[in-house]
Amino acid sequence: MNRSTLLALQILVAVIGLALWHVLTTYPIFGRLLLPPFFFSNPVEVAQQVVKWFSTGVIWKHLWVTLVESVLAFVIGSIGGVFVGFWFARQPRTAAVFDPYVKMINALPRVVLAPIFTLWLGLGIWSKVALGVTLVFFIVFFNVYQGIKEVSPTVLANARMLGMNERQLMRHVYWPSALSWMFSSLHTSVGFAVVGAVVGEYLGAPAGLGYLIQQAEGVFDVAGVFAGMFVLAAFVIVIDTLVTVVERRLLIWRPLASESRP
Amino acid sequence: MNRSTLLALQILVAVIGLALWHVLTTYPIFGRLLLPPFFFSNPVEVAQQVVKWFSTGVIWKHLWVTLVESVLAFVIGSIGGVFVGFWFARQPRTAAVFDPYVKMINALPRVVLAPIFTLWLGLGIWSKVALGVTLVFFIVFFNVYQGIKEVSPTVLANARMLGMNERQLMRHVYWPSALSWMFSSLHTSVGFAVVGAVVGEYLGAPAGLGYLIQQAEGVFDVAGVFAGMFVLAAFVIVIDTLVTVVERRLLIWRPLASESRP
Amino acid sequence: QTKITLAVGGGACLCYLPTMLAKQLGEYEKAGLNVEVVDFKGGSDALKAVMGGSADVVSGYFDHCVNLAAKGQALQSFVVYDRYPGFALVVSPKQTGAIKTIKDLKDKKVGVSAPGSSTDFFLKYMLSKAGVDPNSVGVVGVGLGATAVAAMEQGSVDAAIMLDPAVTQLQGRNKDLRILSDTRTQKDTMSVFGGEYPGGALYTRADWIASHEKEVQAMTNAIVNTLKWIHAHTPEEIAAKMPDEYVGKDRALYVQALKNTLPMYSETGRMDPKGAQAVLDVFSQSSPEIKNAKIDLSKTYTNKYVDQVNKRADLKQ
Amino acid sequence: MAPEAGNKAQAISLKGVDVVFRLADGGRYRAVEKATLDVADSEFVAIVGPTGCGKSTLLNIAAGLIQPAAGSASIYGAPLSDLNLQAGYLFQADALFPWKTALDNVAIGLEIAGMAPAQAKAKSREWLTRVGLGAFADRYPHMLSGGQRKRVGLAQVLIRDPKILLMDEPFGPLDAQTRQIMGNLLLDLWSADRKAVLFVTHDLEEAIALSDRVVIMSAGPAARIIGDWKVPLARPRDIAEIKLDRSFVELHHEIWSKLKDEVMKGYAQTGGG
Amino acid sequence: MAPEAGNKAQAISLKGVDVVFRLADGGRYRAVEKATLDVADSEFVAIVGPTGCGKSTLLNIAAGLIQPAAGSASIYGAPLSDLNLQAGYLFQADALFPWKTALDNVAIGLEIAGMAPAQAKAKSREWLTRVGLGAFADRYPHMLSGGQRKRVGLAQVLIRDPKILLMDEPFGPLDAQTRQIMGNLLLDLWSADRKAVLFVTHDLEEAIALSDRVVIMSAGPAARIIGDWKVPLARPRDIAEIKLDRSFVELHHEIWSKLKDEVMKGYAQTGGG
Ligand SMILES: Nc1ncnc2c1ncn2[C@@H]1O[C@H](COP(=O)(O)OP(=O)(O)OP(=O)(O)O)[C@@H](O)[C@H]1O
Ligand SMILES: Nc1ncnc2c1ncn2[C@@H]1O[C@H](COP(=O)(O)OP(=O)(O)OP(=O)(O)O)[C@@H](O)[C@H]1O
Ligand SMILES: [Mg+2]
Ligand SMILES: [Mg+2]
Repeated sequence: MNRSTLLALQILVAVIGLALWHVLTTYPIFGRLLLPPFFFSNPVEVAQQVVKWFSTGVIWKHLWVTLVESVLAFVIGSIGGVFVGFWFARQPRTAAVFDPYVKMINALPRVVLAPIFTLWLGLGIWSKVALGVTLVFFIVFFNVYQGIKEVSPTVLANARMLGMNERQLMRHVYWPSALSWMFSSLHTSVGFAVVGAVVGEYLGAPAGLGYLIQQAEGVFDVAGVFAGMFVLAAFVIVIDTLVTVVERRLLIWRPLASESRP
Repeated sequence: MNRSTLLALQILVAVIGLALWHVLTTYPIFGRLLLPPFFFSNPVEVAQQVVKWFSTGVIWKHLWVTLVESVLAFVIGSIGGVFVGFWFARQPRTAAVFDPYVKMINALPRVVLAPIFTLWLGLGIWSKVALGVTLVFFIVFFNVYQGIKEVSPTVLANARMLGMNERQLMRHVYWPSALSWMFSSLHTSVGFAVVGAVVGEYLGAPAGLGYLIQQAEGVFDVAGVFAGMFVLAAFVIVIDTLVTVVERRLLIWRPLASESRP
Repeated sequence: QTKITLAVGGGACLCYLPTMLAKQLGEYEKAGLNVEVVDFKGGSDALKAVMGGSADVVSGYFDHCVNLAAKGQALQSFVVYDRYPGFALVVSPKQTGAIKTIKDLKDKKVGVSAPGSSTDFFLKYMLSKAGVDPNSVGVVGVGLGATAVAAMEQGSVDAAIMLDPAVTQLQGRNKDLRILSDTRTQKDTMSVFGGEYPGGALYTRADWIASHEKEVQAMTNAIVNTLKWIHAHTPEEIAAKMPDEYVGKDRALYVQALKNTLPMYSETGRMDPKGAQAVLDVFSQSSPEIKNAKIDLSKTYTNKYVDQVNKRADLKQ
Repeated sequence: MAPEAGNKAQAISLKGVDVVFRLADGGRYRAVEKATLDVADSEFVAIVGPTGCGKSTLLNIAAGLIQPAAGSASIYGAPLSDLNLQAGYLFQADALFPWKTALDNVAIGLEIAGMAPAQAKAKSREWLTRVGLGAFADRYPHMLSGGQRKRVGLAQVLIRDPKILLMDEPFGPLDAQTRQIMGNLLLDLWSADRKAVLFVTHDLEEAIALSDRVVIMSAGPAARIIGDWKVPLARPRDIAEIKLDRSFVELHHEIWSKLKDEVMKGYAQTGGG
Repeated sequence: MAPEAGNKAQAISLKGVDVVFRLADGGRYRAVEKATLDVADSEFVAIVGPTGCGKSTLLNIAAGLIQPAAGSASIYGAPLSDLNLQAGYLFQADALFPWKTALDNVAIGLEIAGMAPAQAKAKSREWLTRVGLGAFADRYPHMLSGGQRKRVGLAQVLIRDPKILLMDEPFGPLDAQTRQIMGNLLLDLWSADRKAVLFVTHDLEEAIALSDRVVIMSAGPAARIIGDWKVPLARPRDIAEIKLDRSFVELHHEIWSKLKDEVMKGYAQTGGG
């Protein structure tokens, strides 16, 4: 499938989705609206809202705030997850001791922790970043941890026999071998970084897409809520594309599925 | 490290953690309390609260509700993630077309979707399950998808030459090969299933641990909030242990790290 | 100009309108303040931001001051802009026929914004006043916004305590909506509490007030002026002043809600001591902790700054 | 389905096959050029050639696992567009299922084809015994030695009794003695219901001892088939004895001298010094 | 650090080594029993034995990768408790780093030891040329043939110039001609600065042609070392020619007859039929 067919199909899906949405929010089926516009708005209004935000320019400030928060959450969370993942994988004793605590912390509802983040980090972007980090960190951590444990024993033995010390093993063996695990988790966590930032804003903030969404929700402006979510989603696609580009670059050594020789 | 040493060390960590918490919430350091009790309560009060809940028995009902929600979210989300992951991995065209949409949906802040879940599923357990599912699903999905793509090309070619059809490939090759990826994601998602359930309850529910926590929060009873989170965390450890048992059983074929021969 | 961070617990609620309006009217600036308004999901989150020192002043319900006094935290309100609480006890459209009085709520499910919140206490107070055992009623947290509307329309709850604009929103969608008690009005407030009942107020830590007299006075001036402005203008004029994100798409609805809510705004900003007592009564009703605490109500509010404004106004005249 | 074995079509027929690989830097590597090779039904053909010349690649083409850049492959007269499901392929690399025991690895081919598991297990136990691994049925692959894994792979392919056998250095990691036992096993099977066999090996003696024809390839890049000898030895053969036969020694010498040049050439071409 | 090579200690010394593996079902498998083997400094020892007898296991013991259940291993007189970092080990299975090109795979050993990357690359290019892969420097392992991968592995180990060489079927997937070239390469290196070499092969001729001593193992389970022959051939040798030497042929015959019995025994023991 070449690029333009793919794009055409993707657009087709979007068009069908939007059409369905429009129909279901506008025309009653079996006597009732399947998607009451009070809760689902409709594509036209949402589009108008988006256009308005961009044409008046109000959106930029909010988008920028959310962008900064998400990127920071993503970067800090991933780096943290990678480091701790590596550390745990290489220190099985430490890992065994702390394992239950890591899992406990992963289970804490972040929403409840929001006031504590505000206490420590103030009302600026950092408390939102912290919320995002607590989501991203665990996703990356668990994958990196597992990824390192999956290193081929033969390759590892070879590396050790070649005289690599722990640091060199990290760099030349564990890291490249865990990369595909890491990238898999990064695709998940791009989304979660944004969710963290937006939820943080939603819980209390002076600006950002989450703030916009909350305002809209407060006045029952569903179109605004959906518009906010769309902008958000579009924006995640952009970040994710960047991740994919880096991934392609770093994983160039793998056989492509199509040419994989037995 | 044998089992009892491990347990002893784990308990030691817990004791140190609790002691630190106690000291920092009780005795000022450099003239101020590092963890103001208004935000952090203190271990004694939290313990009292937990004991009270269990001795009066109020907790059971809430715990049960949350348990049911989390387990349902976990099971439905994982099964969904596994299926869609498989499907995408085996239908690269479909995957390419829907890829951006999946990523978009993953980036929607679930908290904002709560009214829609309420509308569709009411205030009972199902709206919480839905919230949990939207978290668990993506974590499992991305990992299973990647896991299937990582199947060794030689093993795959062998299986195809042995005459396996798509279904048999699933069962005998992709599934066992993706298992360690899946389990890695399950460890992450156990926590997220519970978070989903609790956040759902927190947004509107007649019962559950999230309800308890919110009630405590409403009257500024931090001890109650922390007690709720502790019960929650303990409870995640239990579910996670079950996952680990299943994992050990299913991955019995792998070389143990200790005995891995080159 | 001094920078003040003002934490609001859900700015979209009309009950907090004076805080935003003051900003729109430029009253804070006139008083020499640079106020940043930070919007929180709920009143208790806003309060925590102030307790933790990341915000300076809360714009929220006065009852938190009483609530925290029981916990030994000294919070003090210095200007009250809502004289009625603005809660409405609304019956789900699906139950309009079945539930006619508060008594009918026995053994039913009733929504509040969150368990443990002011709406929860208010509900329990109303129930016991009507002779219904509060424990016989299932309390469900449904939030204040669309979730609450969805729950009501779905019939997931049989009734709920709601605030504006949700009440008006629901009224707009269900013409014969039954409201059992509407404390947006003087009549119902009087009949429930026997006097005014302070809702939204500006409050903060007592020590902050003591050390920032100038700022507190300035904020008080701004709010009192805003209250005066409100009562001198029509809902349409007020709505015109509010920024789009607070008004939303449906301006007519907003104006309608504002019309319903207007009487609720205080004219003077003063705390009625009887109102403070009413708050204590409401909370004592269902919280033994508050009931048993020796709370000195007079410490939870001060009219000093409001009186100062009015005095100056008198002088000018 | 391809026409039945009865007709005159060749079991495997490669015509002017070119194989081109894409490299990571975007370049292309022409591994095999104009390879033409026919394997008649019930013929045993061995391929010998310098390392890296393209033997495995040819087998992959015959298996339908890779597609030629030019030329065509057909199986029993039918052009091969997808996998060649009439063939059993023993890969050069390790290809056992790591999550199955030796027994299950062998049984899987039968189970897939619909045999009842109990019966498949019983047959597979028989086969493990045949390849000398009766006592290792319950081992996972990582607990087996290199030669043991290869033999499990052998059993896995042979138990299915495919019409065409593609074998890539099947006896590489085995000792000389075991090699002979396995060779005889293979010959027995083959003579029982004359399959078509395409057999890659580095051991020229083995190639001659087992096969009807020995094909040799030139060194890559653009490796070609540069020699094709009929083996004039009578069947049935005993591998251990036949090496003393005069025509064996002659043929060996003839092929060897040709091959030797080729290797030296390849060594120079691919940058050896 | 172990004492220097100058003293009288053996380079590798295994004394009464037992190796026991735990099986998945909790059982135990005694692979090697009471193996005693000394490799003197600058000695070239080949191990031959039936498939699955425990040759790789012995190498793993000498490398310090697995610990014996009984007995002891020492390197230059120092007991081996951790990895044997004086040894270079060419594994039987594929052990290249899949994410590094052939060039980087070879260079890595030097870079680790602290050589400047540019210099390491230059030396590694030289080595690739020596093993006949000069033109494949930029290939990732999955783009190489089996024999090419093995040769990259060989260069990876040899470039580091370790004092002890452990080689597990290093020439297995190579054609006879390339085998000889590689064998000569190895002998050249070894005679330049007499390393201790422990060399596993299935090719008895190769074993004799290359080594000072040939050790043969019995079939498993509980394999033992059952024979140890000094090779009475003069050095330097040319591998291709030496096979015609009389003493070569005699020794070959002697070891072969012993080995043959052993394989047949092993075949019966491990459940062959
Ligand atoms: N995926 C690939 N990309 C690029 N080149 C490849 C790829 N696969 C194989 N080659 C090249 O094609 C040539 C033939 O490879 P092939 O594996 O067929 O060799 P072979 O004859 O089986 O060698 P050996 O005896 O070493 O197994 C080699 O030079 C190899 O480097
Ligand atoms: N991890 C393990 N668990 C159980 N048994 C094992 C394990 N590793 C090896 N073995 C057994 O130990 C024996 C010796 O194995 P080893 O790999 O040393 O054989 P080898 O002599 O190298 O054989 P080959 O020539 O086939 O490579 C074999 O029977 C094998 O099945
Ligand atoms: Mg090959
Ligand atoms: Mg071996």
